[in-house]
Amino acid sequence: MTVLDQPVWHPRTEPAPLLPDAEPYRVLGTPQARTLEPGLLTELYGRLVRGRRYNRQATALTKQGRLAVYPSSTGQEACQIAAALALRPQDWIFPSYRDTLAVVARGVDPVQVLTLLRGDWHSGYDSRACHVAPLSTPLATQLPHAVGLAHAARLQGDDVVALAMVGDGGTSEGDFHEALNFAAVWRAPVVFFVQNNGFAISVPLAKQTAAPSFAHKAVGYGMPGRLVDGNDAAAVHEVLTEAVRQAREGGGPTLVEAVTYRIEAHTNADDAGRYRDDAEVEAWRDRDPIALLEQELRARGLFDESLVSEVEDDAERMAADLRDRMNEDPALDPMDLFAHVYAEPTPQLREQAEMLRAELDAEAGS
Amino acid sequence: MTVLDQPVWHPRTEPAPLLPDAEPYRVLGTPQARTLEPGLLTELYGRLVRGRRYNRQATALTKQGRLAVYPSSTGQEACQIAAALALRPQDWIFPSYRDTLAVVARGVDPVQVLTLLRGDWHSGYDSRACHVAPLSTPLATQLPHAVGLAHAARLQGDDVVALAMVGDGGTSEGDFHEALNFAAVWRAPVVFFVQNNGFAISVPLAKQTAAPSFAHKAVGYGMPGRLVDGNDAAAVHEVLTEAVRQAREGGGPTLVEAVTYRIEAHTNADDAGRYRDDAEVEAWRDRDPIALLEQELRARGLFDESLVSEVEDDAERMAADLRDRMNEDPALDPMDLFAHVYAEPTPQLREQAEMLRAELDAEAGS
Amino acid sequence: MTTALATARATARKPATMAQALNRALRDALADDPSVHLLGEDIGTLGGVFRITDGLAKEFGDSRCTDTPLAEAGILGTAVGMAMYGLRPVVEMQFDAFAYPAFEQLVSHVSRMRNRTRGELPLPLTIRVPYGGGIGGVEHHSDSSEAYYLHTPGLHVVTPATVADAYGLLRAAIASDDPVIFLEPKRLYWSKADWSPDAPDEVPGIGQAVVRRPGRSATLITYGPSVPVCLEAAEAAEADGWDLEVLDLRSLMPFDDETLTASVRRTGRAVVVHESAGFGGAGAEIAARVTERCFHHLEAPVLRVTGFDIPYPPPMLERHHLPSVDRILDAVARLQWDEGGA
Amino acid sequence: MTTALATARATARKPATMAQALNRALRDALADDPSVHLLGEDIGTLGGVFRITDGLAKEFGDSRCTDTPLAEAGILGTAVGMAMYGLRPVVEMQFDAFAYPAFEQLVSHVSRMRNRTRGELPLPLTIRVPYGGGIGGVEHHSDSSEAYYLHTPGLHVVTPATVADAYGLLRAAIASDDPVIFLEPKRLYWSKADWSPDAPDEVPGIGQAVVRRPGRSATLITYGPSVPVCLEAAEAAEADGWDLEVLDLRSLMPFDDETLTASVRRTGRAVVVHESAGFGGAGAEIAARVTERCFHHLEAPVLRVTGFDIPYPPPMLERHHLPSVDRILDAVARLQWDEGGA
Ligand SMILES: Cc1ncc(C[n+]2csc(CCOP(=O)(O)OP(=O)(O)O)c2C)c(N)n1
Ligand SMILES: Cc1ncc(C[n+]2csc(CCOP(=O)(O)OP(=O)(O)O)c2C)c(N)n1
Ligand SMILES: [Mg+2]
Ligand SMILES: [Mg+2]
Repeated sequence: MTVLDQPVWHPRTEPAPLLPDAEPYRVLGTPQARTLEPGLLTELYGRLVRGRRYNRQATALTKQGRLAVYPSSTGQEACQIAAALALRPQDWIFPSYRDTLAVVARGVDPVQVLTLLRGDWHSGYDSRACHVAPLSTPLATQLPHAVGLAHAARLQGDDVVALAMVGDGGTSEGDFHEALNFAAVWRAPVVFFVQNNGFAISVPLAKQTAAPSFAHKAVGYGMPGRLVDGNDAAAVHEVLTEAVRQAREGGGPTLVEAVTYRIEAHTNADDAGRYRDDAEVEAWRDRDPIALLEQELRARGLFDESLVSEVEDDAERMAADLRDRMNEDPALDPMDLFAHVYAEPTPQLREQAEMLRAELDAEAGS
Repeated sequence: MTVLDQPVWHPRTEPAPLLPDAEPYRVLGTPQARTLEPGLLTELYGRLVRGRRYNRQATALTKQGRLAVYPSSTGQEACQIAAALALRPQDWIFPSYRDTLAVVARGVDPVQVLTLLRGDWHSGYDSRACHVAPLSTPLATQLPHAVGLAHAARLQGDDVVALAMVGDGGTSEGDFHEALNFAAVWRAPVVFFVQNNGFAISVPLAKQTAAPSFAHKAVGYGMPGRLVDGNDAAAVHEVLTEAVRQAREGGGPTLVEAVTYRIEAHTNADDAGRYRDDAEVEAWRDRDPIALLEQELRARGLFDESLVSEVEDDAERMAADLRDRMNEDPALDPMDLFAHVYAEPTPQLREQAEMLRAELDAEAGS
Repeated sequence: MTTALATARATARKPATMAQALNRALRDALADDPSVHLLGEDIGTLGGVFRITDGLAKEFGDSRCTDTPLAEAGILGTAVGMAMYGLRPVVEMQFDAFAYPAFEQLVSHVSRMRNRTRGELPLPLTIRVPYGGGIGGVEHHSDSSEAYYLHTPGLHVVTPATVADAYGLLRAAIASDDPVIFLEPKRLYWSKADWSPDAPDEVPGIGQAVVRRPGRSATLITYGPSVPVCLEAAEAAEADGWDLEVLDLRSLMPFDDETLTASVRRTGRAVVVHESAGFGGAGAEIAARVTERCFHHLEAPVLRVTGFDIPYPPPMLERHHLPSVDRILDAVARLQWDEGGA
Repeated sequence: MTTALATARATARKPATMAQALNRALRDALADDPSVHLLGEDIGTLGGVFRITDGLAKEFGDSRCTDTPLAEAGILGTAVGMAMYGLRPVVEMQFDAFAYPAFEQLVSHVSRMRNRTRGELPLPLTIRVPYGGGIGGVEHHSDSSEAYYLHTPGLHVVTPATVADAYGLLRAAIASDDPVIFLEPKRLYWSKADWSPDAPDEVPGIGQAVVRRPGRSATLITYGPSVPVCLEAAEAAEADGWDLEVLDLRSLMPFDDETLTASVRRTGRAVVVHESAGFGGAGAEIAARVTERCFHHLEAPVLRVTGFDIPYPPPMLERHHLPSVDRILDAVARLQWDEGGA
């Protein structure tokens, strides 16, 4: 089936959307949580623990000089894991620099994921093969890409959803607005996922927006907006899965805001003590996404020694493997600088490559 | 009084805004209209008639080669006049290329207003003196200027409101989003005024947005949104005046959408027959802003011969004066090309100016 | 890489405008390749403000020739996503100055995606930008922005000056697996020539300059809207005894050093002509590299005739800004004819 | 227009970094002129990611040193409005590549507002842009974008290479009634010199190049982050018997033709050095205009040592991209010493 000959927009006559809920949607700790599959809860738990371990290991690698920089998603693991789990293999994810964990959870080799932050190349995995766009550094610029890709897939008659990730700060960029508008007008199968972690580097939410929530922005594009507790893995998982389903079924884009908190500094290079109190961080630890899951598992009698040790062994294995492989120096060929600028190097680049080749030969010879 | 030492943003704890009305706000033809001052009604009527005459005259000037191009606001006169009347002398207006009539209604010399479109210079009036920003051609780019100016005035303790005008098409630009967000976060005294005339050149509303209305976009910025019938001069006047008052009183920005219709082609150079039916245009003539006012005046017994002839004489005088003065060739000095690029010309520009001077002297001599 | 097939011409040549040739190039590309998709403002029902996409939405449907919302970064950004999925988007920017909102997408993504992903995500994207002045446009409608693009590694930048090149270069741009900035000289849209889309020897590849008029005294190096001006200057120069070669670059990146160097080595003198501001303009690069490569053949420094270093003037003054035949001849006269031989 | 007052130095010089000098310049400007307002991302409580605005929000309040929402076009666009009202905004773009979203505001408004309004609405705006590589930054954190700016009429473009110039040029930029792009070489932020803000002879005006090292054999023409590299090259060249002059442009627009021309006429040879891609870079303009003005004094073509025409490399490869002492010496060696005299 193809939609080639249908108009790709819909008329502006839909009923006015409802305002999103004023309070973030929660599942863990509510009666509804009791209906969740035990398998889902233990899987989420295992992945979150593993995710946190990954964040810890990556941060350690910066101290050992093995990573140029690392923006940790500690505290945001529920968002990261839920984003990966909500997607099917054919779906695409458009991550930003902080979303390495989501990409790893999707199954991409962690070493390849860290290529950008290690500094050996700009992107380390094959985007086409794993359906993961390169980690985006310029904020919000990846959002229109997600819309275009989802639109293209729909035009081709393919069942593909794009999940586009952005931070609270990134929502202020013009690209955020343009992407949401194009998606709504084209009714593209996209899910916009805002991780509101309270800060854009040092800038707190109150200086970023006066909106009641980012989910409320959906109203102005004529799309549904959902506000969810970003530390409640079950809730984020449910809301994203539902948004993906809706997109697949032709229901168009959804804007999801997950309210969470950046526990670490912006990156290892940042000093969060300059702009926020430890007390605030401590307060958020009470709503730690792993602790919330643990409570639920305990309440359901699913939390036991064997789960814990299995999960921790798994996390340690991943961490050890990551550490070992990141400690190897990547093999780099300076001539690659010229290899992929164009399909064929221009005469100008050929000249320049020759010059570098001669220098390298001289270096090697001397 | 100055706000210098207060934080210029407010926290994100306000109650969630209400959704704007689903139907545009109307006054003419409703019982409320009966309470309006007769003076206001006759003034609006006179100004609208004069405004339409101005549009007609300007269009005629394009045919005579006296204007390079003219984007007519015929059909949108109620919006244009109300925008001008809602402001006090110290307030600023940020018009786009279609808003020449609002600028004229504000009291700027019509010949100076047409400078851009005549082609003798890029802007013809003294913006600082009349508090009118240059007509903006790049869409939506003037909106952040309005926010910055209003913010600056507020920081200086001055009582100044900025009215920022944009079309339905312009709302899709990133600058629209960024301007509204800055205004909301800074609580700047700005009124954003969207004239939704159904088209961006040939592109109809349904391809521009999927929102229930542009007023609904206000929700996502945490500011009030108002939807108003743009052909009802009394309603637009009331809504804008109210929004300006609120901005003055520290209530922050408002987003106003006026639903109207572009009766003429995009400009004289455009052929609207390629993309819309005459029937649609005819249907909108039933809601002609001048006719709506006339009906109200008749109902109130205020519409008589003397009003009509006074108004028409006034409009004809304006038109004749405009025609006569636009028929004079503007005095141009090519050396002006170098006069205002910088406060002081660079050595490079001095060289280039000398070259042109020599050419002009040679031309004059030969 | 000219596809200069020596086949017989199938169709008789007929007078056509550059606008018509561009329209035909888009039509043929859409017909030949289902992955080609056009995006832009007013390109659908209206057929574009310059009518370059006239009739295409009707023939190929709204999904192949799409009127987008009014947001240039959004247009280019979504086109990037479409290209990532394997489509071949052709974007229209309505006017030169209205491409600036898309600058970040262009520089940070379009030009770098292939390199970023080691070739895994090439972006076969064409960005059509009507450019240049001389049409009496009000502010922001007459910019020449090529210098911004040619300085951005990862982009190709081409611009036709003839009806045949308009067709051939646009087909080549769309067929290219790299992003191409396709600059259309507005004031040549209505220029005419006898032309047939089926004449294959008229399909130039990207990266090849062409000698439009051979000559021995000096080389006028130019491109796009200034090509006809230079040809006119060369005609006029004959009266003064100068036999000027006119070289049309066609492609600013890749750059055809070979053709250019050969010409200037032969003539020993050169003037670069373009509309955009001279300071840091394309002419600076051209003059610098010609000098690097032809230093000992040069009888005089390479001179530049360009727009002034000012914002583009209002319509009533633009003629004073644009490179004119007289200014070109003045520059030729300053090529130190006393010291070297013509 | 140096304010080279011959007054006694009030304060002793102390070691200071360029970052400290910039911070001091902002502080003094805020203190001296209530119309100066700083805008940017993270410039308030944090003091900027490079700490250039450290302490200023605390000292002058949030309204004078404002953390804006995260939107560069919005920052520059609101700064334009503030300048229209008579303020003197100083904008920080967090990194070079993150200035691109503001490109339309820059080109279509910042550079043209004065001209558009015949001088009625000047925009006394300073745009601070940390630029250049060599700091191991990941993609988008090491661009050199000066060529885009210097080709945009209506902008001034300056870049300091020393601690004293950082202070003096930034004060001059903020005091200027025209918009100034103030390019801060990131990797020189932590470079140190003995310096006092009260030494008035160290306050250069905008538009003046300076000879950093006199020499007779050839001129190295450079600016910003490449100045120390050229000085090092000049030292190294002594061993080979070359006495190189090093010229720091400081201002790319306006351009100091006088100083440059005098130097090259004297030395007869020149190499231009900068980090950004060579094609269409600042070096093209410099080489072209030096050649136009010094043709008969040149023993060899002006050569360029620049970054390659590639997207900026990842940290582990950047050293292969940046102009190095060796590459500069290689270029010097190619200045045809056999044919002319040293
Ligand atoms: C266009 C752009 N401007 C500025 C930056 C510099 N920068 C990097 S991260 C960041 C803050 C982002 O905050 P947010 O979007 O909330 O994401 P978070 O870091 O909290 O995940 C900034 C300003 C950038 N990367 N891109
Ligand atoms: C940034 C930018 N992109 C494109 C254009 C070309 N253009 C001029 S008017 C117009 C349509 C504007 O529509 P709308 O905002 O609805 O205003 P209206 O003309 O209806 O008053 C377009 C696309 C422009 N002026 N600026
Ligand atoms: Mg954040
Ligand atoms: Mg409109």
